[in-house]
Amino acid sequence: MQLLGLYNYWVFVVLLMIGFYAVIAKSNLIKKLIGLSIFQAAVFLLYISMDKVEGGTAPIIQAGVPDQIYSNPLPQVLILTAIVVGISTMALGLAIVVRIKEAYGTIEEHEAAAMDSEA
Amino acid sequence: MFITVSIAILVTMALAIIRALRGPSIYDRILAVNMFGTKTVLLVSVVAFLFGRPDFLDLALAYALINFIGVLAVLEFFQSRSLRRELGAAQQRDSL
Amino acid sequence: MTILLAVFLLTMLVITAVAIVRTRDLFAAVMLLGIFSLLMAANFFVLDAADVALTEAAVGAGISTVLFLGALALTAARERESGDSRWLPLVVVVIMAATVVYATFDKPALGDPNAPVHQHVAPWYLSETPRLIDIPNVVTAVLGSYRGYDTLGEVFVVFTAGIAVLFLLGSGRPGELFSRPPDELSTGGLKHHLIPRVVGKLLIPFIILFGLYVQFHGEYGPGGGFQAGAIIAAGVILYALLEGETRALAALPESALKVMVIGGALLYTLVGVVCMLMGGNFLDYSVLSTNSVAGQQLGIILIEAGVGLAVTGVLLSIFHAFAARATA
Amino acid sequence: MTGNWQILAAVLLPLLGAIGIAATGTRPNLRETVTLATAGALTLIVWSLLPAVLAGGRPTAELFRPLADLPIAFEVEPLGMLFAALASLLWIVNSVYSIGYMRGNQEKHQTRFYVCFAIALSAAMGIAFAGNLLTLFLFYEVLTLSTYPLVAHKGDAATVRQARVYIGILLATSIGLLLPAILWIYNATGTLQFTSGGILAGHIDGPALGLLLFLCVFGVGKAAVMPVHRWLPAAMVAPTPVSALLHAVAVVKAGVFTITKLIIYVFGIDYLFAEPSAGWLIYAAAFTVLAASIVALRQTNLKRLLAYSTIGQLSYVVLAAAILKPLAEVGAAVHIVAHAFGKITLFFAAGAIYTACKKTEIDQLRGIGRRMPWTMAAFTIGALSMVGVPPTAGFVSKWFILAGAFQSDNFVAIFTIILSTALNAAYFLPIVFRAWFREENVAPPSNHGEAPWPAVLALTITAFLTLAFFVGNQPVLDLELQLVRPQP
Amino acid sequence: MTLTAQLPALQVVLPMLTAPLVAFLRLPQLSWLATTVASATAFGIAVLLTQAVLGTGTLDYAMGGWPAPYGIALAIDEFGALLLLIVTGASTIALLAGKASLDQQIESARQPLFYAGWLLALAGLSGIVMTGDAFNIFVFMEISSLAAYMLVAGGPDRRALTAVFKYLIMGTVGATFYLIGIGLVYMMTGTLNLADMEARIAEVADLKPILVAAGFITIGLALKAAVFPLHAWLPNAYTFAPHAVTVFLAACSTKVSLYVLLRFDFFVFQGNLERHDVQFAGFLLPLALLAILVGSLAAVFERNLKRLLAYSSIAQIGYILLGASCVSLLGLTAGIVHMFNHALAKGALFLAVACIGVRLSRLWVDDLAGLARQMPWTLAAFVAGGLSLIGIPGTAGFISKWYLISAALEQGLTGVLTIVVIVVSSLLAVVYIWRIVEVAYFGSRDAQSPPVSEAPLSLLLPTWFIVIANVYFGLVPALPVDLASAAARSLLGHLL
Repeated sequence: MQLLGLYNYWVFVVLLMIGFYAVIAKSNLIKKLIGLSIFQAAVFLLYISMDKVEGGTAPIIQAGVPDQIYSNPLPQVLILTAIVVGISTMALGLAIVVRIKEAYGTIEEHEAAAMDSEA
Repeated sequence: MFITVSIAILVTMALAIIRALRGPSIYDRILAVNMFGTKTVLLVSVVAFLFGRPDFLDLALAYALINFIGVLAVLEFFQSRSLRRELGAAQQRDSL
Repeated sequence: MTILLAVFLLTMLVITAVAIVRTRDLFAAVMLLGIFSLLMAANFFVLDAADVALTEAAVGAGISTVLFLGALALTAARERESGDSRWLPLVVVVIMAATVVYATFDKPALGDPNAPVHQHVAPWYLSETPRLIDIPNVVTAVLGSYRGYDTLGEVFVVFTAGIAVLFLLGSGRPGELFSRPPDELSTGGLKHHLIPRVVGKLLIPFIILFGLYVQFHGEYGPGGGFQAGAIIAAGVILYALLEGETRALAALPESALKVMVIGGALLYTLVGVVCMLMGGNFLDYSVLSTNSVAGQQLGIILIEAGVGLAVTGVLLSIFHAFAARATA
Repeated sequence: MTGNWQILAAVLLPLLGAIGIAATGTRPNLRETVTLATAGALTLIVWSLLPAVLAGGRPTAELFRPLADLPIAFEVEPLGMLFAALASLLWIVNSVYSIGYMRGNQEKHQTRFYVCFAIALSAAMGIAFAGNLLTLFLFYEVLTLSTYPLVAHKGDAATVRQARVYIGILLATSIGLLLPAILWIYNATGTLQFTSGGILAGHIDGPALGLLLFLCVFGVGKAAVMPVHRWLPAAMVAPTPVSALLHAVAVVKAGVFTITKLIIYVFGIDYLFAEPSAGWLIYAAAFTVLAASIVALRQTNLKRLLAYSTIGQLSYVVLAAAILKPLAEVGAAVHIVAHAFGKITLFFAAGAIYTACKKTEIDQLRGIGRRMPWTMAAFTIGALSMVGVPPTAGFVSKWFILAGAFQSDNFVAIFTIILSTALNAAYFLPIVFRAWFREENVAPPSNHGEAPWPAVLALTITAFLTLAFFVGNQPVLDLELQLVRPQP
Repeated sequence: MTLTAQLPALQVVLPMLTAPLVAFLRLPQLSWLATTVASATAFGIAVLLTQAVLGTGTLDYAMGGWPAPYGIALAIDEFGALLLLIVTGASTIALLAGKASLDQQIESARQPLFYAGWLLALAGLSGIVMTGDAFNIFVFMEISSLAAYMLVAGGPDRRALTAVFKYLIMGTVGATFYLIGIGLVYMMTGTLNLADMEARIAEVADLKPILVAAGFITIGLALKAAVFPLHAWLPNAYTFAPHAVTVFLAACSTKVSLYVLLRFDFFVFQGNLERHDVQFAGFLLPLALLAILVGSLAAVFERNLKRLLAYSSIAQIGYILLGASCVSLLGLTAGIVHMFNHALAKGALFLAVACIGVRLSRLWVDDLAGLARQMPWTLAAFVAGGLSLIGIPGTAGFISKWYLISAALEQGLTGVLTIVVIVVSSLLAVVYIWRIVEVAYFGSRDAQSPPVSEAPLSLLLPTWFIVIANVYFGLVPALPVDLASAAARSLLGHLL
């Protein structure tokens, strides 16, 4: 059970690494951004895994159930904010990719770099 | 009972994912995504009952709506892309 | 049961993520990313994070997919074959993974009620909220009041992104936010497809209504300004998909979007400033009313409204900026 | 800004002058008037400090206090007084000469030239009056930077290359060696204040002291102790007035002045004398004296010959300081003056020749004495002073240095002085002989006479000073004997 | 509540409040004016806050009136005050000077959005500096980063886009690393307030997650601060950004990340992790030395003026880290003072570049040939800034180098190595600055190229203001030195 209890963290690590690999290894700019969003999603998982209490329920207080255990609300608040930050970054990143495509005619990083070194 | 249902849903979700991963045609994928969305809605509803918080059916509703919009967006993307291709081809013909 | 669900969902998450990275078809990758988000959201739900699950679904599966598709339409749908570097990144990734796994061995297991996170700060929120603010959804209380300054920051992150996207993709003409697409494309949409059109248009009022419900029910159930903003924005986006850009912009024109963005951001900030003028600290809603609990509730409703307005406005502006950008 | 107003005025006045010069740049006559007026006023102010210092006073002033215990502050002591008095006086003469030279050669960028000159003088005043090592270092760098445009004046590729050598060596040595040395001293002693008897005693000793001395001597690149002398011949691409004032007076003298000051006020003569690891300095100086003289022997270009002669003469000062005996220190101070008068005369003469007939090579000088008698007479006096023949200034200083060397029975020094005197004679006297007693071998481009009158006037004055110093050196001696006399 | 007590909140809220109003203005001129006024007011608030901090010590402010571990608290100490002065000052000067340059480089219709982004960057950076909450730092870091990406992307060259994409990727990875680190610390302590964290880590028995968290936070922030070898995003981002943006960002953005880095390593981890100071120094000292050498060398061989200065910035970040990695009072003082002084020196240099950029379209070193005759004031300002960068006495740069070398002297044998590196890099700085000076003053201008006139007065005045500040703070450095030594003292609280 102990090992299974840490499964969340390991998945977090694996997702983090898959995302990070895509960010640093891929040449396609959109693919990099996709990797980045997986990378960020992994962190969301890390936080949300913390909030769970065995036998608890979502932290919305139920009237008339005095002994209810509630999960931790704070990581949820943080991740709400982080999700918003993530989508904002993504939108800006995509806008830049669109502009790069218009300016260079490609969205492959190495091709754009090659065009600049010629110029 | 809820547990049996949710396990059945999980199995269908797995099947949907396999179809989405393997393709082969783009329509297979779109259909798989749509189906996966539907299954998620079901899962959420069942789990809400399982946890004894039926008021979370709100979420299921939201998922269903979002899923619908997502699929329509994909379709629109396809249509405008083929439209654009046709336009491009037409322009090429004109210029010839 | 929770563990079983979690293990299954997490395993599927990993499989999906690998598939996303491996496929060279960007279009397929974006669709798989949608599945990834839904899986993630379901997982959040299983882990008792209802608010986050709602947000992840609305943002990850909804808005994010739409934006990626918009960008793909303007760029390319396939990844080129070459150009990736393989070995060095792999080594970096493996070293990092080893480091993080090293850290996990001392972590408290999932759901452990004795974990430090459940001992400090959070119990205070759970026990004091009924007395201090008296709304059932503690997440909303923390978001709106205890950490209201973070949420203000969050609104401004979205706002910044909106400004930045408009700066990069906007029309560049004075007084006009979006570029106008050529006629052949703008009349498009799914106008000529009867079934989606009829069904979709029927749904739109319900989507908006549901968004308003999420907005104002945020104190009692999962939801709040951000989720509502995303859902309402999705509703308007649906209209744009069905009827085309031009008509969507006619229905909810630029000026309205501007009012929403400015109004939302200002509403939030000004609530804070009014608190200052009334003798409290910034965002100290207790002073808004003679009764401090009522003041808190009023403050949270107001700032949630601000969040909802601003998020709807910004997300729609971003969507239009992508959708309306002419592709020559 | 507090303290003695004359000190502050001496440092700031040339800067004001520079602004004035820049403002009047479009009207040459007015501009030159400003230069001369500034130089005159500066001399008056500096010399007005003299009585107080002669009476044993030590006026002080403070400009800023950037670091808690390290102010930018000034203190006038005999050595600095001498240097300042000399530099300010010669600035007037040099300005007169510059007017003749710059106009005679129709040089470009004359305003920049005069502005930089004035800034350099301000820096020289700062060096002279510096009350601590940090202040000295600050003005030392200002001097380096402000003279770069003067050296690179011509602006063609070759000149810029040479000027790069000039600034490169000076900045590199000062930042690379002198600055760490200063930090070391500060770290060891907690002060950088110039103090009679030195500040290092009891803080740094043994081989470390020798190393520190090494950092200081070679860090002060302006003193041109070999092997950091390369900048001096390189700087000869500058117009002659620059070479004259800066490379016979201000820059190089700032170098040897700094070394002397470091030895007297930071290391302490007696402390250094007792430390065997510091003994290498005298050999380095002796080597430089002899090597520079030998190199000078082989020069065919007049200004380059003068440059190497300067290197040798500078090391006399270092040598004298390194003897570490009271009389030798006085000799070092006196030699700063004596060499200044003599060498500036020589440079003026070289410049006058160039202005009159564009001759730069020694070989071309045959018979020139007959065309330019004033110039060559002055040149002869300067050359004799370099060799150390009475009745010139050079004799006085050599006398004191020799006396100091005998005081400590330092035979290396004695031998070096005697041998180098012979070498000096060997490279200067043939020129004088050729100029007066040989027939012209190359036809001059024009049937020229003397250079423009301001130039001739200037070199006459300095030649006169060279002679006058032989008899009228008492005030200088009075001043400098205070260095070795215990403070009242 | 008096107005003074509310100042900490106003510092951030004011630019935030102005941003939406500016964003959709019709008149570019008006948006510039509003932005500048807001920025200048923010600077005024920063001055008042500094006075208050000097008078009464650390200022605390409870956001929403909630007490510290439950709500978000602002905490401004001497270190923060110094950074606030740098951030708001740099923004104001860059705006005042940048008008002419920005009018050239940004289409007028896009200017209102641009200025709104500028205000958000300002708000974000000051928000990071003031907050005492770990997650709040993340939120404001993202505001400032997103705004900074946008500002950089405004550059006229298409390479600005690829540069900003790299900046975005590396910046987001850095921020996410930071978020992971915070998550791990939160997991072990249950709190997000920095002061509270410090107290509670002491009670944590098993420190492995904390150690890994410290690593993630340090690396994440090092990425944001462009610490060698994580600096890859910086040169091109600075090179292709609009000139005024370069002035603003080069003066403060990386320093704010370093500030957070120092606060974490010294406040939160130092007292709790065994031998953390040794590990910190052992990890950062080599990086700092390499940064100094590699940055300076790259600058020596670089031919693009702005990229040359950008590489020099990488070396200067090394100096700041070098001071910090001494883990001594003198060393930290040196590092912190250098934050201030480098902002002054680089500010002056990039302002001079902006002056040149108004008149020349290409900014390669060779293009400056003979420019000193046409633009004497600009080039004189450049020389003065360069001298400060080199560290000539009498300029601000000297003060920090002095403290840095004094700090190194305390370190014994490694100190000697450090001094050698500092001296060598100062000489390299002489080389790369001098190369430009020489070309500008003694090169001759291409006969075909059109005549160039001196930069407009609106640009020259702020430039010279900063040049004079360089000299002033070189001669009377009491303010930054006092703030820095007080900051160093509180950072070292546990080790003194």
